[in-house]
Parts: sequence; C-alpha cells; structure tokens
Amino acid sequence: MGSFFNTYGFLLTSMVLAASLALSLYLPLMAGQLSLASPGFYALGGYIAAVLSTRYPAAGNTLFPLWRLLAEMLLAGLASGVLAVLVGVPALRLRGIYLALATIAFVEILRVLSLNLAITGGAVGIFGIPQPFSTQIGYLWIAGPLLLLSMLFTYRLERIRVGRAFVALREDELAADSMGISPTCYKVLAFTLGAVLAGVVGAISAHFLNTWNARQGTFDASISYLAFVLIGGSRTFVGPVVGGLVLTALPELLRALTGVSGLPPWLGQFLRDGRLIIYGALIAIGAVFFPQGLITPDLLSRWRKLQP
Amino acid sequence: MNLFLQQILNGLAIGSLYAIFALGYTLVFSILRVINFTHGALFALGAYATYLLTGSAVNPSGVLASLFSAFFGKPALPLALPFLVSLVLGACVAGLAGMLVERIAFKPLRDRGADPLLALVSSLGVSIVLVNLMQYLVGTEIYPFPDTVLGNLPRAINFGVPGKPVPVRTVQIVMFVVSMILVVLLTYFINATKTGKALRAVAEDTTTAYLLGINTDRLILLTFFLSGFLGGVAGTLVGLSVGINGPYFGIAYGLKGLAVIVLGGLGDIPGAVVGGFALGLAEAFVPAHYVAYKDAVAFALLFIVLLTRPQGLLGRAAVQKV
Amino acid sequence: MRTFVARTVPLFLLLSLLASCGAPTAATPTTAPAAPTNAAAPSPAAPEPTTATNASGAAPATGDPIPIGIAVAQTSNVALFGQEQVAGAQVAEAYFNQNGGVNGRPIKVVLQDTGGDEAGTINAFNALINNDKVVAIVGPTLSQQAFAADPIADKAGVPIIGPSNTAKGIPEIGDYIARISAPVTAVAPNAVKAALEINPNIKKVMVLFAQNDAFSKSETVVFQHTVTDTFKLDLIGVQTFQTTDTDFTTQATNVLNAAPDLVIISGLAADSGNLVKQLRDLGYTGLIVGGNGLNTPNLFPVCKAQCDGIIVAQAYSYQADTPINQDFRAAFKAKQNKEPGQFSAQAFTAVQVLVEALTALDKTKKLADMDLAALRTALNKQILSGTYITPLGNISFTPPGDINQQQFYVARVKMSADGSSGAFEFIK
Amino acid sequence: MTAPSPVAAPDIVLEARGMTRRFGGLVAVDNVSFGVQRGELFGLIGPNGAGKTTLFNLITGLTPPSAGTLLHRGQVVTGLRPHRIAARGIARTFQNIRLFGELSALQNVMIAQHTQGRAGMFASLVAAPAARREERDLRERAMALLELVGLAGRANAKARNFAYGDQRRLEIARALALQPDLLLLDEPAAGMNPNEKATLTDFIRSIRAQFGLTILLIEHHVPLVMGLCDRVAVLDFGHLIALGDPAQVQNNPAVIEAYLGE
Repeated sequence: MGSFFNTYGFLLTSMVLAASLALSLYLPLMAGQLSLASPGFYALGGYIAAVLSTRYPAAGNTLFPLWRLLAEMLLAGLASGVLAVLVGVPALRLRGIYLALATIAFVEILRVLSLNLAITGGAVGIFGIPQPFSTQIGYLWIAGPLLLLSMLFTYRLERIRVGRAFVALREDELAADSMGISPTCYKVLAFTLGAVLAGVVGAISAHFLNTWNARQGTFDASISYLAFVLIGGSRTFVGPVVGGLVLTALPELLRALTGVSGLPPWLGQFLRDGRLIIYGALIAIGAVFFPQGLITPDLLSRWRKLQP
Repeated sequence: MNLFLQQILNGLAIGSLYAIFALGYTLVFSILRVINFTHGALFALGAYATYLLTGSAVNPSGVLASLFSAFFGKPALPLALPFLVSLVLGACVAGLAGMLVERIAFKPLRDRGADPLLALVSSLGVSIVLVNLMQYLVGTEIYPFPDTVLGNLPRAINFGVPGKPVPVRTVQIVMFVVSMILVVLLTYFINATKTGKALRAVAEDTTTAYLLGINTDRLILLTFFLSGFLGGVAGTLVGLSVGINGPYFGIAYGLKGLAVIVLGGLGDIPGAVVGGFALGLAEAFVPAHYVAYKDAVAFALLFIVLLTRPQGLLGRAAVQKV
Repeated sequence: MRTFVARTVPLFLLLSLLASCGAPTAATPTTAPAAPTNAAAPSPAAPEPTTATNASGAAPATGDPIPIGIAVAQTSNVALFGQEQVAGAQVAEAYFNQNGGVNGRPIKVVLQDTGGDEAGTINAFNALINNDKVVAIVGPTLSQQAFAADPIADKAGVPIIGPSNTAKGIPEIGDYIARISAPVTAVAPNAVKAALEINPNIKKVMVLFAQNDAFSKSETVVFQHTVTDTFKLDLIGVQTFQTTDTDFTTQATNVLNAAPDLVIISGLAADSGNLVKQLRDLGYTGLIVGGNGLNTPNLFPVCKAQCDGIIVAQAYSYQADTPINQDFRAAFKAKQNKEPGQFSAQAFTAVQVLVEALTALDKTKKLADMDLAALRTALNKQILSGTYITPLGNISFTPPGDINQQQFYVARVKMSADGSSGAFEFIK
Repeated sequence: MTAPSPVAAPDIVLEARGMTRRFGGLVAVDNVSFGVQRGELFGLIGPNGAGKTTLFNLITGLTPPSAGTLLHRGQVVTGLRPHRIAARGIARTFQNIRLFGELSALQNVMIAQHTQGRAGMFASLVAAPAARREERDLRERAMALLELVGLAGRANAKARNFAYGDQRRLEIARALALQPDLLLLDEPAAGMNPNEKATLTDFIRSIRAQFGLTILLIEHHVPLVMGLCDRVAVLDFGHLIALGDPAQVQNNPAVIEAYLGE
C-alpha cells in the first residue's frame, strides 16, 4: 500500500486538482457561459504562490507552514476574483463560442505576459518552491477538502436562489432577464466563482509541481478542461468531477497497462508508443457515444431510485 | 519609407498564409457553426503527404522508414512526382482525411443532435490521434523540401531601388501568389457554380437548404474536403518556407487561425482573407523592441474586435429574435 | 432501460479499469524485466531500509539486468530532442552490454515518456522509481521539467543525471541531482575568437536570441559580454525571437538595415535554422556564430546549403578522436544512419557514467548484496566521486553535481553543394 | 386616438407616449400612445405583424425603443434593462412559450421569485435558519401558484414534457410568481379549444381579482378579447388605429378595414 501511494500519490492528487479545475469551468457553464479562462486564473494563482513562497522563504529547513499556503490560496482566490470581474464585465456580453474565443485570447495574453515579465522568471519560470508536505500524497490533505468543499458548494448552489438564477440564464437568458434576474450580474458572478476556484487550485499546484512557468495554463489546458466537463457531463456537477478524475488518470492508466505481464510484445509496444493515440481515440469515442457526458442528471436520479 | 514598404510586404506575405489557413477553418464553421480542431493536424498531414509523394526519404525514428525499407528497399515511396503534382495530391490526402474526420467526429454528433460544443471535444480527440499517429509514422525530425522545388528562381526579389533594397523571399512571393489563386478559385466556386451556391444556401440555413432538396450531407462532406485541401496546401507552403517542423507544427497555426477567423467574422469567407492580412500586417508592424510580444498581438486584436465588433471586421450585426 | 445499460456498462468498465490501476505494482512490467526482488518491499523513500526482505535470501541471479531509467520526452513537441536522447541511450545499452556490462551483469534501459509537461515528468519519474525499481534515472529533457520532477527523485534517494538541463540551479536541487550538460558559457568566447580569426575586420556585431528558451537566454549574456568586454567590438543591436517562431522577416530586415559584420544567434535548431535561412535569403553575407543550441545535425535540413559556414560553439563534437567517441559514433551511425548529435551523445554519456559507477561500486561491494535504497545511495556517491572518459571528453562532477567538462569545441558547418548533407568541421 | 395627457394620472399604471421602434427601414411600432388604468383588463389586437409583440418587448425592455417614453406608475422606465422592469412589477408571458424546459415546473416558478429573495448567498449556502425559512416560504408560495393553475401534481416534472396548454398555464404561474402589479399576456389562448378558452377567460378574471392585477393582453381571437377586456387597442402596421371599449372598437371602420383587408 505504501508503494502504491508512492507511485500514485502524485497522480491521485493531480486527479483531484483536475476535478477542481473542471468544476471551475463548470461554474460559469452553469450560467450558460462557455468560458475557457480557467487556465489563465490557474496560472495567476500559481504565480502568486510561487513568487510569495520563494521570495519570502520560511525560516529554517522545515516544511513550509501550512497557514502560509492557506494564506496564498486566499490571496490567489482574491486576485483571481478581482481580475475576473475586470475581464468578465466587458467579456461576458459575448455569447457562446465568441465568449470562448475571447477567454482563450485572455489566457494567451496572460501567457505571453508571464513569458516576458521579470517577476515571473521569464522562460525558466520560478523553481525551488517550498514544500508544505513531505510527500506528494500529503497534498491530498489540502486538495481533497478543497474538492469536497467545492462539490458541496456547487451542490448547495444548485439548490438556492443564486444557483437557480444561474440555471435560468443557461436555459433562456431572455426569459430569465424578464423574470428579474440581471444577466450581467449573475454571469459575472458565475465567472468569478470559477476564476476564484481556478486561482486557488493554481496556488496549490505551484507547490505541488515544485516549479511554475509560462507553460502552465495554456490553450491546451483550456481544451483539456473543456473535455473534462463535456466528457464527464455538463448538466450536473458530478460530471466534471468524474471527467477530471477519469481523463487525468487515463494516460497513466495506459502507461501502467504497458507494464502488465502477459501482454503480447507487440501490444505492449503499441500501448507504449501509441499511448496518446489511444488517449485521443478514447476522448473522441467518449464524445461521440456519450453526447450528454458520462454522468447525466437522469442517470443520477435513476441511481438514487435504485437505492432502497 | 523603405522600412515601411518592407513591413507592408512582410505583412502581406505572412498574412496570405494566415488567410488560406483560416479559409479552411472558416469554411467548416460557416456550414456547421462549429470549430474543427483537427485543422492544424490536417495542415501538417498535407505537408507530410506532399513530402512523401515527392519521393523524399523519412527518418528511421518513425515506423514508416522500416515499412518502406521492407517494401521498396529504401525509406521512401518509389515515386518522384514533380512538386506541383505532389502539392495537389498531398492537399487531396489532407482533404480526404478531412472527410474522414467529418464522418468520425462530426456526423455521429449531428445525427444524435448533440450539443455542437461537443464537436470541439470529439475533434480534439481525433486531432490528438492524428498528431501522434504522424509522429509514430515519421518521427519528429524536421523534414525539408528540396531547394530545387523553386527551380532557378533567385532566393529573394528586390522591391526597392538599387542601393536601397527591399528584399522579399521568393518563397513568400510564391506563398502569396498560390494563396491568392486559391482565394480567387474558391470565391469563383462559391459564387458562380451551382454546388457553390448550394453551399452558401446550407451556410445560410441548413433546414431550408434541406427542404429545398439540397443534399446537405454530401455538401458537408465536400466542405470538409475543401477545408482539408486548403489546410494541406497551407501546410505544404509553410513546409516549403521553413521546413516541416514535426507533427505539432500545425497546432500553433491552429490557435492563430482562430484569431484570424474571428477578426474576419466567424464563417465569413472574404472576412477570413481580410482577417489574415490584418493580422499579418499588424504583426509586421510590431516594433523590433517589442517583438517578444508579437504573439500577443493576435489575441489582443481578437479581444478588442470581439468586444467592439463581435460580428467581425466585415460582418453586419445580427438581430436577435425574441 | 436499454440505454441505461448501454451507458452504465462502459462506465463501469472504465471505472474498473481505473480501479485495476491500483494493482500494477504487483505486476512485473514486461518492459522492465525482473527488478531486483530483494528491493521490492521497502519504500525507497524510507530513510533506512526496513527488514521486510532478506537481502541474501533472494539475491538476483547473475545475468539479471540492472534497470536504468530513461525519462525523456517521447511525445509532444519536445520529442524532437527526446527522440535523440532515446537513440543515444539505446546505443549505450547495446554497447555496454556487449562490453561486459557491469562486471558481467547486463544493464537494461527502461523508457518512460515524460511528454512535454511537468506533471507527465513527475508521473514518469514515479513509475520508474516505484514500479520499475530503477537504480538511477537519466532525464528529463527540459530544465522546467527537471525543476518539477528532480526534487521528487531527490527525496526518494534516486540518483538523477540530467542529460540536457542547462538552467541555473539544477544541481543545487539536491544531493542526488547531477547533470552532464554544461552551461557551455566557456565556449562562447572561443567561437567569437574563431570568427575574428576568419575575418579580423569585424567591428559591428548583432546578437539574436530565443527569448523563451532558458539556455539561450543565459548564453546570449555571455556572448554579449564577450563582444563588448573581451573583444571590445561594437554591439549594434540585440533582438529576440521565440523558439516557436517560423517567420523571421522582421528580425532579418532589422539585421540587414543595421549591416553588421557578425551575427550571433542563440536558439534551438529549428528556429535558428530558419533564421539563418531567411537572413541568407534576404542577402546577409557576413559571418554567423551560433550558440550550443545549433550544435545538432537537425540544423542541416532547415537551412540546408545556407547553413554553410556557421561557426558553432560545441559541448560535443562527433569528430573528437577519443576511442570511446569513435566507438559511440560508429555504433550510432550503424543504428541511426546519421552522425550523432549532442543530445544523443549526452544521453549516451549519462548511461556510461552510470555503468562505470555501478562497475566501480560492484568491485567494492557486490551490488546484489545491497537493497535498492542502499544501492541508490551508494551509487550516487560513486557517481560524484568518479572521473569518466566519455564522448564528451574527460568529465567529473563538482560536489553539488554539476559537470566538470574540459573539452569544448568550435566547429564550422560544411554543407554539400545541394544542401542535402552536412558536417561540423573542427576549428579547435 | 387619445392624445397623451400632459401628466400621468395617479391611477394610470402604464403609460406609453409616442413609442416608436424601427428595424432598419421597417417601422414596427409607430408613435403609439396610450394609458392603462389600474385594475383594467386592456386588450391589444391587430392583424399579424401589426407590432403587438414588439410593443410588449418595448414595455418589458427586451427591445429598446427608437423614440418615445414609457411610464410605470408615473415614473419613466424607458431604457431600463428587462430585469429592472421585471423587478418593478411588470411580468409577462411569451407568445412562443419560453419556459426553462430542462427544469421542473416548481423550479420554473421559483426562478421567478428571484427578486423576493433576501437571504445572502453565504447564508443560503450554509442553510442558515433564516435562509432556510425563506426558502421554505418561497417553495410554499410557488406550490400555491402551481395549485392555482392546476399543476401542483406535476411540480417536479420537466417543463418541456408538459402539454401545450399546461405550458401556457405554467408560464402564467411563473409570471405571477414575480408578484407583479402589471401582467402582460402574449396570446394566452393560442392553440386552445373553445372549452379551454372559456376556462381561461374565467381564470384571467379571477387572478385579476385575487392579485389586484392590471392586465395587458394580446390576443388573436377577437371574440375572446371583446368578451373579456374593459378596453381594447387596435394596432395595424405599427399604428394605433383605434382605442376604446369593445363595442366602440368593433364598429370602428378603420378596424373593420384592417381586418377585412388582411
């Protein structure tokens, strides 16, 4: 068991972080806003944590104090929230694919900036980020509760007034507007909630990855997170969580499969060299055969009915 | 003045390339209202296909080298087609691959009436498959086209007066000319042929076009062929200019292509050309001191255009129906 | 109901697949045959070996290969470099096994793909350390990846040899981290000197560098100092580009307008090659000095005949006439049908260092008698204390683990007339 | 045609002064002025394309007017965003039913109670006692509205699975959930059989009495309007061609011509 956690501690934690990132994309989507800006806020949060913890290292050779990590997460969330409001107010006038493209532009602009600024360490980025935990699985103590809290938050959100306003906007913006729901206000709110979550995850990830640079939070990441949400299912918060967990594990699962004994050599060879070919094929198959995503509200309610 | 002229010419050359890359992108969008993420991969595929058809050799890091060696006795196809023929055939390969992509990643979703967004994900999956398949087959080395392709043309042509040169690389002029020919042909096809008009009808309104008895399904296939074909030509032209820089080399264009088609207005064919030139020129005029920010220009432009004119530089605002 | 089943069954399949990934530690990887069984149980991260298994009781038979991990980028756009490293490591595996391996026991290189990102590198490292039970790891390809994954190996007590991580601060990550890729700043002055010997009239110099590449960024600083301080030349301009750029018309136009006598480029093969090509196309005829990033045959297909005459600062030259290099070069050519580049040579060297350190260690205490954690620690000490005669020349390590490399080279690119083949010709 | 009064009388709930809307070259609503009295059932009729729905969109802020002023309870509301207008107590239904189809009937109604919620987001998230009480109250009131339109039994069914007539009634329940003083009904009887229409007429009268509503109603079916409304306005090609009690309007030659000419 110890060996299992040594090997897969990192993967388990990345899966949990990916699930949180998927939720950060799901939150604006709840209000019908296809925003791909999460990687931008994720990068911002990471830089905040990386800069703070490397410029002001903890005294002594001990673990990085946990309260400082929490403070960084708070700050990352705040900064992402403020930036989200500034970007969101003009950008969220756009709809559908146009909003997606504008948010991609936002992510790319942030990337080019972080590549050129002195404080972000340019191309090399920031490294030697202090560790608050002695093992990688230790990060689950912070990533796990964050995911659970976010899930609980989203679960509750779907059942209160604000969440109903989000869903109303997703279903029919005009009708929602006519029912007294301010589209701008709630769209920006949903966008900001997602941004805050992404920023917080970024702050954890910077420590978790030991290093942070301009290659974190790119266009590719935007599309991966979208895949998490759409493959998992975009109609209930369980979907993105499952999508994030499964799709992050998948490449490593394929890696592990190459090591399974008893495979014909050619198959082992193909599994190794063609790992990403299979990964891509599974994403395409997932999208085509589960157009509603793996997890749908109907599925959940049926599961609920199966319970005694 | 010379510098200004130089920058204009540089901008036009690079812009023409953005334009034909974006044309393929925008064609699919105009019909299906979705973005085809495999376009960057088809771009690379077209370049590789052309390369192989000219009978050039592949490196042993891909499995194709050993396959070819086993069958043909050398790590190349037993062909040596002239470059122009290879260009057209290579682009056709990319076009056919485009049709395959439509059948695998788009049609099943359409048939199920799925969220159009999902096509982003399914085509992303196919794009990952394509890129990694190419790497599996040919490796990641840089493949150049032979210098002889351009014949005896000089390497650069001077547009300035003697003593004050304004040189432009011949390859870029070729790129510009070929792109413009394609734009003209495509414009003619869409505006003057029956199929082209049917295509436009489908772009305007799929349901009406269907009711008018237009075979939508076949037209969509045709669109994907044309789109892949244009992407393949663009890929080969870039390969000609800078070498085929690994299977991933189309991806960077994919992202910029997005910026171009938004600048021009999504799904707007003349707009894609205008957008391509606008971006090429904007990038050419980035001062040398800020060249590090050149990549941000496309996206800053995109952001501004989206916020001020979401219908694109040329488009008219759509009226929302209540 | 049917759709329910249709949806749920694949889902459960996926989930059970996921669950089954919990067990692969039990399975013996076919790619990494039989790791030393006595080392299976104790956690390598544990500060002292536990007594779960008896070292002498389950000693591996002689002939069981010793697994050495290779964690480089085999996919993503970094794979251009990773592929060369894999080739170098595989040549090393065959070569050293043929020559007796580690006192008669063969080695086995175990490949794990890092992809182009940090998370993939950490996953690859974890798989090598815990599943494949390698004694040491050669990798990763990029410095940024090293910053992410090396601390993990260091904590686990697994020796790392970075084959191509040139950024500042890599050996300082920890005791177990060493590298054989020198920040070739020592060679930069030599390259400029070589240019001055070819053309003593050089006055105006223009410098270009890839601004998003860590190595190029530090290299260009050395070049600029050399130009202004050592040789008192006139630095008339510094321009940047990106390794992802393909169009360099803007930069080339600026160069032509400034009309320098010498252009110095720090970048990687594809971008620098295109930069050279476009400079030449547009009519630049002066000398070009290239940094260490241009020291690869991958440059040749990009600028072809126009590569001719580039003066390149080399950390490795396949023309070095040491016996080990001649052997390596011959073996590489036989397998890959081309001259080896620096990335391949560095990967080969990294494996060589491990083989020789293991051999030396085995002479003092039988490897089979040590459990994996102890072996890794002892191996790390041995690596740092030895000196090695390698294709890179005679090398040793500084206490933090940086390379001491004596030989650097300056070469001039010589291309065939049609540009189809090329070579680096020694200058000194 | 009534000239706009210089000052809005206190018992006038809604007053339009010279409302005009152009789309490109087309004038959909042309200089239309009228006032609606408190408690009145005011009918709006006219041939297809006369600009009735556009007028509704102008009143509810979905379409900004090209010219003209709109007053609600004596205050200018022209140019306000739709949610502001809704928050003032102007609720509407849509000609092409715009329910939140994927959501349950109950959720549809509760969404329209948006402006009545007072509990903060945090209090609601952690289900603080006050927030929970408020949520329960809203739910009860929403159920009461569903009861009123006869859909309480299917509160948890998805709106898009409802029959056409039920969807119309659900839309009315949703509009009532806003607690409006002015209710705009856009062709509430469309697609109903005569029996249902009679029931609907009674229903509209009863909700007016029960909630003290002023109702503005677009209806294609002229007899229904004539039987139900206190006053009727007739639009034709964007012009207000007649306004008065049903008997007057029915005998207005311009109206007869507009309808015959259709």
